[in-house]
Amino acid sequence: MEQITELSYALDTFYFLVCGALVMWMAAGFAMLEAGLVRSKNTAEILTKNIALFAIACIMYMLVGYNLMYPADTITPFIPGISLLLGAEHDVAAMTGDDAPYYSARSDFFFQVVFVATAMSIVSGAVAERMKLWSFLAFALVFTAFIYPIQGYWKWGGGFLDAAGFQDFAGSGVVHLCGAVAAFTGVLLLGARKGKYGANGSINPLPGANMPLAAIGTFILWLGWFGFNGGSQLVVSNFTDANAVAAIFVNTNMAAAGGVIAALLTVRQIWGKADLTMALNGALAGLVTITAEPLAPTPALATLFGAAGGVLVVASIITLDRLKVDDPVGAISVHGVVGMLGLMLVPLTNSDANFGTQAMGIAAIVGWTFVTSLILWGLIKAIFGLRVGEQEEYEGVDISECGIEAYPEFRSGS
Amino acid sequence: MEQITELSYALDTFYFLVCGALVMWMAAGFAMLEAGLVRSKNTAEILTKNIALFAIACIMYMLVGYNLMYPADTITPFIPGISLLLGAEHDVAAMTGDDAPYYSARSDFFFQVVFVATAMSIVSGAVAERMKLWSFLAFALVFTAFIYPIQGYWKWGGGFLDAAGFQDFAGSGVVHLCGAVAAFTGVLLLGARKGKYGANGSINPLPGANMPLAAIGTFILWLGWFGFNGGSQLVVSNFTDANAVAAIFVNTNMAAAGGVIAALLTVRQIWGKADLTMALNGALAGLVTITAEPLAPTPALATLFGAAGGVLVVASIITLDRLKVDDPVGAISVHGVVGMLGLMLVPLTNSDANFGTQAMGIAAIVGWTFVTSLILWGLIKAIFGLRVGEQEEYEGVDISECGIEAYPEFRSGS
Amino acid sequence: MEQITELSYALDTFYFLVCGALVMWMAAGFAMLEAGLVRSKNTAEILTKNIALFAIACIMYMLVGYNLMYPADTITPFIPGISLLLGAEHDVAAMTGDDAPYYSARSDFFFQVVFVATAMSIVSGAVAERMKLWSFLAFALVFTAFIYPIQGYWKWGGGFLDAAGFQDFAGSGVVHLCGAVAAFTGVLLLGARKGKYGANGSINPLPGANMPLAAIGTFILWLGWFGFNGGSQLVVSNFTDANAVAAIFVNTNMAAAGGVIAALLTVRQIWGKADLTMALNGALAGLVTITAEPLAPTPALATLFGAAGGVLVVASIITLDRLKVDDPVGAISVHGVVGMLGLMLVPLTNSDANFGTQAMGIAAIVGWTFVTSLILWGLIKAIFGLRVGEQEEYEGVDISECGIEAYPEFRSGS
Amino acid sequence: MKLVTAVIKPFKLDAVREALAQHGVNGMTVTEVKGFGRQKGHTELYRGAEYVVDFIPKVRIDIGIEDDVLDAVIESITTSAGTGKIGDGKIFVSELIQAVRIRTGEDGPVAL
Amino acid sequence: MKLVTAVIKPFKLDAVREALAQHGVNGMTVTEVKGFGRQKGHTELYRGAEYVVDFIPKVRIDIGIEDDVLDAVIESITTSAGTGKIGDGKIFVSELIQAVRIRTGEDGPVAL
Amino acid sequence: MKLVTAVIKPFKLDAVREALAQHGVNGMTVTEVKGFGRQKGHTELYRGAEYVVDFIPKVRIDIGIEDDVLDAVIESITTSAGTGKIGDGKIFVSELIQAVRIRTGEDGPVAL
Ligand SMILES: Nc1ncnc2c1ncn2[C@@H]1O[C@H](COP(=O)(O)OP(=O)(O)O)[C@@H](O)[C@H]1O
Ligand SMILES: Nc1ncnc2c1ncn2[C@@H]1O[C@H](COP(=O)(O)OP(=O)(O)O)[C@@H](O)[C@H]1O
Ligand SMILES: Nc1ncnc2c1ncn2[C@@H]1O[C@H](COP(=O)(O)OP(=O)(O)O)[C@@H](O)[C@H]1O
Repeated sequence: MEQITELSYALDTFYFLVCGALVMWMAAGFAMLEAGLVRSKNTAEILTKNIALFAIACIMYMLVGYNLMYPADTITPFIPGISLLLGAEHDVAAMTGDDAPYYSARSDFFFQVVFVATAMSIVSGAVAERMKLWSFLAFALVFTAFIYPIQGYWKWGGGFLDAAGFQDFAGSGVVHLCGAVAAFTGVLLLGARKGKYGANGSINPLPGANMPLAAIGTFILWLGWFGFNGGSQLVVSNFTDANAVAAIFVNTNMAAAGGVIAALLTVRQIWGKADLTMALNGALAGLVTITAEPLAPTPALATLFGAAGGVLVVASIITLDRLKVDDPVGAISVHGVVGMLGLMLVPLTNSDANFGTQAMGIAAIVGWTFVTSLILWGLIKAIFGLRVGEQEEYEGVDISECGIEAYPEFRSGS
Repeated sequence: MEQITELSYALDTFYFLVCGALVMWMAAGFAMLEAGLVRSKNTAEILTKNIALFAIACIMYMLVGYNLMYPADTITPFIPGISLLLGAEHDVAAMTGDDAPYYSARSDFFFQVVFVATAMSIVSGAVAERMKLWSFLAFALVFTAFIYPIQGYWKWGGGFLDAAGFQDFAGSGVVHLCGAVAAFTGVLLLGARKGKYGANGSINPLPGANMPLAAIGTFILWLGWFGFNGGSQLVVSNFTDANAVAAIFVNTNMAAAGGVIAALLTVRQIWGKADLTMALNGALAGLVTITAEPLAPTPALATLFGAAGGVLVVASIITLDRLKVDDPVGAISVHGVVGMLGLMLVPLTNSDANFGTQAMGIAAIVGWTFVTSLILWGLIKAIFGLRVGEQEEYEGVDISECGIEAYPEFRSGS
Repeated sequence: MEQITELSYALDTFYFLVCGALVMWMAAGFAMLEAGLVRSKNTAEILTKNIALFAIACIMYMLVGYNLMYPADTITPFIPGISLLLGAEHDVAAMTGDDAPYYSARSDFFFQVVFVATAMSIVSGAVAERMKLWSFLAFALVFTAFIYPIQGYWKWGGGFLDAAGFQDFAGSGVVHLCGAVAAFTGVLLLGARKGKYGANGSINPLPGANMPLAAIGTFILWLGWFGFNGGSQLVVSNFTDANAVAAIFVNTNMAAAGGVIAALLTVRQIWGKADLTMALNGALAGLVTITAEPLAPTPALATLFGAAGGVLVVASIITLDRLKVDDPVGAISVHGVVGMLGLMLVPLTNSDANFGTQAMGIAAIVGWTFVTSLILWGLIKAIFGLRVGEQEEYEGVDISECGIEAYPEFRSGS
Repeated sequence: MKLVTAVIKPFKLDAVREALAQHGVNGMTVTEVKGFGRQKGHTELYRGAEYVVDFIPKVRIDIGIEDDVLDAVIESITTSAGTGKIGDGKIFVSELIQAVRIRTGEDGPVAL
Repeated sequence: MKLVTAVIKPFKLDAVREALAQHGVNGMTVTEVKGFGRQKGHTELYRGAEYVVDFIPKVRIDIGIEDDVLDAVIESITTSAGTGKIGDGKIFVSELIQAVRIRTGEDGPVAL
Repeated sequence: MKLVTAVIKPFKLDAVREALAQHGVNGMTVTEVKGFGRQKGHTELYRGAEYVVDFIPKVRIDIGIEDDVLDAVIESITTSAGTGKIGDGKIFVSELIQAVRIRTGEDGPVAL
């Protein structure tokens, strides 16, 4: 093998690993964001959920999910073949010819596995403060092994959505929308937190306990997103791809910035104040918006797309709250509603995309995830129950599920 | 284009993006440091300022600042030409000849934009706990669009300071000193926090609410600084530059270490205790000191330079406090006073520098930033007011500006 | 020098620096983990210890430790030669021939120095909440200058353990076990925290004050570990090494995942609850386990190895607690007991290793570190004392050692 | 005047406040406390050691009232704070010999 | 002996402590509380929902004193804690039938 | 009935609770407070400025008891909370004119 080919292979592999590590770091971001936005009595449990779901996602995706999403054999464009465990690393013999792999197979797995963990992290926040820990982890098991990989196969594994021309660069649909729909179905079956909606129809805010945690969580996600979108170019080792990766970094950053400002101004317009949690959600909304197509827009356009996401997320959070869909961290709005926006914006800058196919892709992802998740949550509800007891909810799930308090010295009332 | 040239271009672009991402991460560091060093009643607001200023910096620098700092046309060595938005990425046709670009134009923007955000982050800490949120953001708008880029042009954009031989490798002056002077003028017009200085001339500490946040903020900044200084070499793809980048990483780290130890020992000498916040400021002071010239010193010398910064920062914080310049986080000392030290140390190891030119550079940066910032703060004060009302300050700006408490469950008194 | 060689050199240097920066980030992880697991009255002090030990480690290792560990001359395979400060960077003249260096000397120092800091960070947690700050730092001085480097020389510097065929890829022994033994001897001479063990033999939990900090600390360590293990391959710039680094990333991640799940299930089996701190220790245990050999196992095996670590760490923490070895953060179990497990698992997948030599390596590291640390702690005890006064311990070492409270507004009782 | 001190379950605070408002009680001072009583604490688990947390979060309300509303106030708290489950809390009453409004210096019932 | 309980604005604590020192009161116990009264709470905003926070941070001071300084103490608190604005707080006085210093077992006024 | 209010050093709480249990006292309400008294505060240091923190963390225990156990309770607290060092705290006793158990509405000594 030529030294230059090796070097190029090495650079792409290293780039992939660095990007993957950044995406892994997003797990910490979700954990902190959620820990900041729940009440202190539910904090240890949400942390436990976050680290456990990450571990489960890694194991299940290694066992079966990865092969399902990128199958060696496919049964139909809808149904991938199934096989267990990871295959071997590329052999040096394979390193010839035009379609020789240009990065390590293990680095590809690494990059992919942190994506499924991201999708699953979206779910934990929406069902926080009331769902049983072990029921949640049971869902995570099946979601990361089957539900996510199968729809992932449709697009990124070369299934029917890919064939149809559906465009989703880094996963506004495959990752974010899919996670959000799973979260939404969970919330539907679970109901709102006690005290969230008054008998008289009033909406009672249940403020999160720790804003600095929510803020650092958001900054972590923002940083990690460079890996998420930047790595999705898959190659960096030549002139064109290097430029593409750089453009993606810039656009990702600009969209987040646009989201922050738009969300802040929207809130200011309505209430005259600067709601920090909306600014944070605005950043994330900007990021989700651009994820569907972070390469084609100019930086100025990326800022505007992000801003659109920032406005939409505020509207969506308020609307869902009015509809009594109780999502303590806004995950359904940020990743679901805004994820759809991102997908529908693609045709504006990417001529390979069209609105019909984008809508079809959304329908497919939503349909599949909604139905399978609903069945799965339903089964878990029937067998183990989804929700902790009323008394446990009042006292906080930290004590009943984890037997530990997140801030044992500080809390006295609440 | 030759494959090796492409690969080299790709490596440099990737290196630039990784370094830029590390610098972006410094935004989280400033946010946490400041959130830890203010009182809890002002925490949500300082977080809002930090994320919003980052977003504003990105947008304004894209709109106008970047072109101002690195202008296509210059009017004089003092006045850059002006143009809007980002130019196109390098064309493949440009990739020939000796002065062919060796990394992506977008990656350059990305690396530069996080620097302006850093400069702006310096300001927020010094004016914390009493400045109006929207007035601050108005300042950020103009500072990141004009004030910072124009003096940046003087040095890094090839203006008169560069021509004069002023040396500032990674921005002790252009970034840190500039930010600190903007902060200083803000504090001058704003005055001290209520209760900070007693009627009888006493100095009352107003301890920050959360030391772990301050500590993680400092660790984040330390990490991010590898990108800040390491990326400022601009190239890594050959033997000499790779060695240079490695030397910069080592020196950056050693200077921070020297700063910590020197600050701790200084405090111990005076009070017999180990003031954590001074240790943290010592680390940052070490980093600021070495930023003006992180390449030339030996690691041992870098440690000593950092230590000098660590001693100076303690002296400066105490002195400014006595002078009733109320800077809750020590930003003026860390970035301003120590930034000047760093610049004046350059001639000791870099033979291209001399004390006179360094002093001239300092004078130019301080003069420009002082005057423009003073005018700008003054205008904002006249139009919107700079300071929240007395009652709002007592209750905390979280409630009046953000309508949210950072730790709604914990606080009862204070 | 050929351009391709330069590029390869640059890529390896950059990879080394990125990995080193990730390991540096582990310092923040230890600081947060420990700050979360101590009581709030001891939080500022543990943060001070963590940042100061990192600084001391950097300085002492630069002054003498690095040359001791990787000596130019060796006296015997047991005793390295001694010399001060860092040598020069590679000269371009040295860049020829088969054993030409393939990355920058400074990048090597950077990668190594963050390892000694990691070893030292292990100590601070175990002796937390009762050891005098300055006595601890005195230990750090000697440990990072001599104790760690000399045993490091035995393996990684080409000393007798290396010659004997002892296998320790990234330092389950050299780094983690060594740090844990130093911690263990400290705890032996220090005794348990007041109130930890009742007169009647009861074990009283002294819950850590801040679970989100412990969680983010763990996530930081998890992320940093990609650098720790991934960088230990030392090269990435060719097909084989790139694949190796990717495999290491995957295995490192899988082992952590296995550790989380195994620890959670073990705890659940015994108490029916999900002890968050055990899940966090499980992740770290998985990471320590795989560190001795992160390359050879398949991902599935890595998961199982991690799981073994996760079970062992729970058993070890409980056992040490019963033996009245009071380790507030579980450092001795995570890094010491599990470190030994990792070393003994190596022969299962690496045919170059055998159980006898692995056991000998463990004996050498434990013996050396135990004896030298015991003498050192003993000396410090005799001269300065190791433990704060009873009154100071009750009030918390934050006030007596640092004169500052970590959460000055929140604490009223405890 | 009487000082009524009620120790109640935290989530009942709003209900009590609203119930009292109907008796013209529009001032009160609330403290976060921990209670120990018949209601058993819960078991927590920390790093493999189980232990009982005896002290349960409660809220203490202090209310200065005029003598003639005492019975109504007690009745009202009992009703609004009660769940019928153990741990609902206690009401203690003591004599107030003086009450002063700081702002105006007024004293006696008018200060309440 | 009397037990004086004053609920004041938090930032007035030091002023009150200093004022009391002039009457020989050198001991007190302070509690962070929340008060509900005429002073209106503020509106907060959380994720698009506005709500009123009725309970305002206050500080409660408990002071055991000898009978003869009661008036001076009340006067002193009223003056030092007053801002003239709504929400300055209240002083409640009740009878103390016993006071004991734990360290020595002394009781009566000498224990204060 | 009497209301016994003891201000003690925080780490003595468990000892006091256990001592009281021997006198049939099985209920109490605990508050985290800060105390100011003869015991000197400590000096803290923040960013180069030293200052004295006068208020020392203490725990306040409120216990409603029957008249006849008063002496035993005082004795028991004094013994179990005492360290003999300055700052051990105080016990204050006042008259309780009424006590009600919210759950049942029972009043008088049986409600304690
Ligand atoms: N004798 C007492 N003195 C002071 N407070 C008490 C006393 N007994 C109980 N309490 C308070 O009342 C709360 C409820 O009491 P508990 O005995 O648990 O249930 P119940 O009120 O249903 O009898 C306790 O948590 C404690 O705060
Ligand atoms: N009846 C009462 N009983 C107990 N505390 C009261 C009562 N009324 C007021 N307070 C306390 O005094 C504080 C101030 O009272 P408020 O009515 O707001 O203003 P002002 O003292 O100016 O009349 C309240 O926040 C509350 O803590
Ligand atoms: N006059 C008082 N009124 C109310 N509380 C008091 C009074 N004097 C002391 N205290 C409380 O008792 C605690 C201990 O008192 P202090 O004078 O320090 O020591 P000692 O109890 O040994 O005399 C104080 O911290 C304070 O909480």
